[in-house]
Amino acid sequence: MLEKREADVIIIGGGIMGCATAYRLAKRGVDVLVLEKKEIGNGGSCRNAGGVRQSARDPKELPLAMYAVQNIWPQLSEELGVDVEYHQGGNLRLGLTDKDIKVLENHTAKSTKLGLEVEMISGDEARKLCPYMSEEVVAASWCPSDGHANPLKATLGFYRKALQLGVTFVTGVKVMALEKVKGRIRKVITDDGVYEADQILLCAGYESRRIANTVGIDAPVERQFNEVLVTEAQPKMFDIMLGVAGGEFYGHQSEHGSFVLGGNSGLQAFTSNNDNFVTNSLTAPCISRGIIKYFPILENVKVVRTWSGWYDQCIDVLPVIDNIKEVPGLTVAFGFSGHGFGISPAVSIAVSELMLDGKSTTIDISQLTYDRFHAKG
Amino acid sequence: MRISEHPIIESYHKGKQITFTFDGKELTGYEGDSIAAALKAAGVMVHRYTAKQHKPRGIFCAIGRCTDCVMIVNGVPNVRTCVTPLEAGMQIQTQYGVEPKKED
Amino acid sequence: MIRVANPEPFVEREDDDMIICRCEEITKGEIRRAVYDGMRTTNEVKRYLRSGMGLCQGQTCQRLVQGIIASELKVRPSELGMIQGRAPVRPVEIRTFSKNVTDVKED
Amino acid sequence: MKRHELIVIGAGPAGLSAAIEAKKNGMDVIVFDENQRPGGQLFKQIHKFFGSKEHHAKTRGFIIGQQLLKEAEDLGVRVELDSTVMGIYENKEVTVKQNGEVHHYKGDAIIIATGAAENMIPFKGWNIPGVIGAGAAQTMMNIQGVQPGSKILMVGSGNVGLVVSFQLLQAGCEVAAIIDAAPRVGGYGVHAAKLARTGVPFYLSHTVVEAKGTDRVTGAVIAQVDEHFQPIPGTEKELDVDTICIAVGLTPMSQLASNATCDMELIPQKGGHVALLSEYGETSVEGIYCAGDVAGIEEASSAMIQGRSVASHVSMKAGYLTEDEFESKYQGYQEALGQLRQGMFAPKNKGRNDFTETDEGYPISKTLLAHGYMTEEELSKFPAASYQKAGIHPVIECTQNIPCNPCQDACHFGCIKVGENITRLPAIDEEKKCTGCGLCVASCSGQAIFLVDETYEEGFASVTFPYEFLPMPKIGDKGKALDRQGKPVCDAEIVGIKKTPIMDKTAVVTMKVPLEYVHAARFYRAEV
Repeated sequence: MLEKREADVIIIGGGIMGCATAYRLAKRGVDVLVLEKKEIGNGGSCRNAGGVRQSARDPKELPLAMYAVQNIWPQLSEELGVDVEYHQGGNLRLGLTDKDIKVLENHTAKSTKLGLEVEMISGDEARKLCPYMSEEVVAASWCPSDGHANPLKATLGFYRKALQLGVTFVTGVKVMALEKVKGRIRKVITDDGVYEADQILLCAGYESRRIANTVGIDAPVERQFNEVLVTEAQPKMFDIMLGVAGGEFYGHQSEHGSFVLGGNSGLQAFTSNNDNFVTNSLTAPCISRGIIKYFPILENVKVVRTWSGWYDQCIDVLPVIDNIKEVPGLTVAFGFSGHGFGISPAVSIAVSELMLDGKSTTIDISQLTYDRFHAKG
Repeated sequence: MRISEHPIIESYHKGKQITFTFDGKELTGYEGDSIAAALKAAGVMVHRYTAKQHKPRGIFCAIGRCTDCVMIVNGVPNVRTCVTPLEAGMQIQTQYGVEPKKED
Repeated sequence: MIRVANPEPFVEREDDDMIICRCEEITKGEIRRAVYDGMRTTNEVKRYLRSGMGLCQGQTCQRLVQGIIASELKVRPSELGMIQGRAPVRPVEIRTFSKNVTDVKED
Repeated sequence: MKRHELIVIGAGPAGLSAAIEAKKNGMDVIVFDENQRPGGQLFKQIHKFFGSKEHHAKTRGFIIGQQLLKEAEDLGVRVELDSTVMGIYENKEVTVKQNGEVHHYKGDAIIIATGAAENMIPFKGWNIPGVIGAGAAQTMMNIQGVQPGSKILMVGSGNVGLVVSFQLLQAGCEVAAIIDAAPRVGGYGVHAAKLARTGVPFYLSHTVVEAKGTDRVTGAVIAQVDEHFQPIPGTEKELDVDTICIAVGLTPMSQLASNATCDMELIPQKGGHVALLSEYGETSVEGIYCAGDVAGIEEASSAMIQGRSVASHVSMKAGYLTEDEFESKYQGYQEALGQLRQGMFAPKNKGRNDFTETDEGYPISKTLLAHGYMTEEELSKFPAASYQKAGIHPVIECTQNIPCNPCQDACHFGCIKVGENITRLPAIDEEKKCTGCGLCVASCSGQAIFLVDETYEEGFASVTFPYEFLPMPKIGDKGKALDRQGKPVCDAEIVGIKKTPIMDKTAVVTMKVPLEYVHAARFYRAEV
C-alpha cells in the first residue's frame, strides 16, 4: 500500500486555500502533502455563493481581491483545465432605504480611494443593468469588474491540477495537534498517526483555531453558520453578482441557469445540530421573502435544495495570513470570514511566497498579520 | 390509447371531458387525468428537449420523482406533468432546455 | 485515503457517451473521467460534474453514479458516501417558501 | 407551532397502518402525503396479494387500499393529502407544502413511511421517450386508464416485472418478451407461469443493449450476457416494440431520513441507502422511525405489519400502551412478519440463487427458472401437481415455498392443506371430496390451481383454469387449448364459466379437450 508520511510542506485543510496553495508550491517544485479531515472542499470552499467581488471589501484585503480579479480569474479556467465558470458581470449592491444608501455610499467611498472603479447609481440606472428588479430598489453601488465563479469547480479544479503536479492528498484524516521539534514546527499528530514536514500551512477554516491552539497560537476567530438555497435552472437572465445593503440575500445566477442565493434568518446559528449541516426551517422562507422583495419575477421559480456551511469569522472580519514567528515553519491562512472564495487564487500566491520566500512580494498582505489584534482602548 | 374496458378495473374515476392546448393545438382530456396521461392518450410522446444535447424526453417514472416529463404549463417551465392534474383551458408547451421554443 | 495522480493515461470506452444523470445530462465517460481526475467520493463527483444536482436531486442516478465510481475505483459502493438528503425533498416555489406559517391555527 | 403526538409521512400501506395503530391506541396522529389520493402504490396493484388471510391474501391491492382507508376514516385518522413534506428539522419539526404555503409542524414522534423509488439501468437510448419504469406503466394503465404502449419489452423478471407484465396483458397490450440478465426468473414461479401460458417468451441471461428510435422507441435490441453480465457479441436480437419497461428493483426513498441526520448505510439486502434502525424501527435520532419500503425493500403485506409494529412502540413510549401491552402486540406483529419472511424468497435470501429443492425436498423446476413454465416431467415430482383420481379434482402447480395459503381456506371441504407454516406447498387430502366449485381456482393469487376431470366425456377431459382477460369467452366458444408455454396443443370448447362476487373478477373457465391433452392444456385462446 502506498504511503507517504513526510514532505517538504504539509498543508492542513483540503479546501480551496489548501488546494490552490498546494498547486502553487508544487509548481515551484516543492514536495507537498495535503491532509483533509473529510472530502476535498467539504467546508466553506464548496459551501459559498461564488462571489468574486472587490466592492464592499475592507481596504486591508482589497489588494488580494483586485489582484485576483485583474490577474488570475480571467485565465483561471485555462490555467486549470477546468471551466470554473467565471463571469465578470459586475456587482450590484442594492438599497431600498435611506439607511441602505448610507451603507452603500460609505463602502463606495472607501473602495474608490483605493483605486477600485465603483460608483453609486440610481434605482432606475440599476434597473437598466438588471431589468428584473422591483421598483422598490432606490439606489445601488455598481462595480463593473466584479463577478462570480463556480466554487465547486474552482476548488476541485485546483485539487486536480495539484494532483497532476505530484501533490499527495490524504483524506479522512483528522489533525489532533501540531508539535515542534528543536524549536521548529515538525510534526502533525493525527488520528491516523504522525506526519512530518519542514513547513506546515494551516488553512483548515474554523478548525484552524483548535489546531493552532496546540502550539499556543490563537486568533479571535469563531465559526458562523450560513445557509444558501439553490433553484432550478432558469433561462439566462443576468450575469451580475447581487448583494443587498439590508443583508436579506446575496448570490447570482449560475452558468447552469440556477440561482444560488444565500441569506440568513438570524436564527440559523442557534440550531444545536449544526455539525451535521442541518438547515433552519425558517431561513429559506426568510431568504425567499427577501428575493421576492427585490426580484418579484422569481416568485414561481422552484427551490431544489438548501444547504448550509460554516465560515470562520474573524473579529475584524478579515483573514489572518502570516508566517508565525513564534513557531518557525508554521504559516497560517484562516479567518476568511465568509468572503475568502473570491480572493483564494491570490491568497495562494501570497501564501506560497510567504512560505518559500519569507514574504509576500506580489501582493500586499501586510495588514493581515497574526499580531494585529489588540485590546480596545 | 385509452383503455375502454378492463377485466378488473371497473372505472377510472374520470370526470367530464375538457379541452386544453398542446403547442397551440387543441386537445381533449378528462378531469382526473394527469397532464402526462392526457398527452399520452393523445399520442404525444415528446415532452421536452434537453438543454445540453437537445434530446427528446417523455414520461419515465410517472410518479413525480424523475422530473423527466416536465413541460411548460401556463407559462411556467419545469412542471412535472405526471403529477399535475389536467385542467380545462391549460396551455401546455413542449419545453426546450428550460424555455418554450424560440420563434425562428 | 491516499490520493495521487493516476500515472496511466485515461482509457475511453465504447459506452462512454451513455447518459447517466438524466437531469444534467452527465455521461458515463464524464464520470469515469472525473474519477480519473481525482474525484473519489459520490459528493466530489457530484460537485465536479453536477451529477445529481438537477431537478430530481439524484433520485434516479445516485445509484448508477456510485456504481460507476465503485467499479472505476474497484471498491464497494457503500464506501463512497452518499448524497446528503436536503430540504426541500421536492422542488418548491420561492413564493411558497416565502409564505410560511408557524402559528397554531384552530382546526 | 402545530404539534401532534405522531406525524406519519406517507399514506401508503406502512404509513396508513401505522396511523391506524397509533390512533387505536389513543394517540393524536396526523398523516401527510404528497399525492392527491392516499394509498401509496396500493391503488396500482390490481392483482391478488399473497400471504395469509390475516395479511389480506387473495385480496387485490387496490381493495386492500380501500379497506385501509376506510379503517383509517372510521377511526378518524387525519390524512392530509396534497401535502408534501419538504424537510425534517431539529426537534422533530417538519415543514409541509400545503395550499401554496409552507406549514411548520412538530411531532413528539415521526414515522417516515415514504416507500421506494424504482431502480433504473442505463443502456444506449434509455432516454428516448417510450423507455419507462414499470411503476410508470402501472400508473398509466391502472390509475389513468391509458395504455403505456402497444408492444412492450419488459426488462426484469422479479415480481414487479412479472406482475406488471400480466397487468399489461390485462390492459390490452402485447408483451413481446420478458428479459432478465440473471440466469433465473427472479420472481415467483407462479407469476411467470401465468404469463408463459399466454405465450409471452422469457429470455433469461439477456439484457437490453439498445433502444432504437429518435423521438420514440421503435424497437429494442437484446443480447445474451456472459457470467459477468456482459453482452455476448453476435447474440443480438431486435424486437419490434414501442415501449421498454424497466423493472429492476426498488430503492428505499430515504432522503428524508438522511435530511433528518439519521445515521445511514448502504445495505444491498435492503435495496439501498437506509437509516440504521433499532429492532423497533427507531433511527439514530430519538423519536424518528422508519417503516415499510423506506426501511428496506419488502412488499406491501410486510409494510402494513411493520407500520403497526413501529406505531405500537411509539404508542408505548407516549404512554398509551403499557410495556406489557406493547410486548404482546410486538410479539404478534413479529410472528406475522416472520411468517411472511420465510421461504426461498425471504428478504434474507435476496440474491441467493442456489436453491435446488423445496423445503419438502422436491426438485425445483429448472425450466420454470429458465423459461417461466414447467414441463410435465418436472411437475410429476410434485404430488399436488400430478394428483389423479376419477372425477373432478384439483391439480396444484405451486412448486416454490411462497408465503401464501388462501387455497387452504378456499375449499369448504378441506381438500387443500398448507398448515401452520404458510410457505409450505399445498397438499391435497385425498379423503376429501372435490365438488368442482372452483373457489380454490379463483383464490390462488398465483393462478396455479386447476381442476381436471379425466372422465368428463368419452374421450374428452375438462380443464378448469382462472381467467382474467377480456373478452371473456362464452359457453360454446371454440378455440385452441394452449400448453404451459402458450403453444396451441389441441382444439378446445368452452363448457363452463363461473364468475361470482367471492371470486372477485377471476373467472373460472372450463374447457373441454381431447383426453390425451388433459395434462398439457392449461389455457385457452379464442379462434380468430
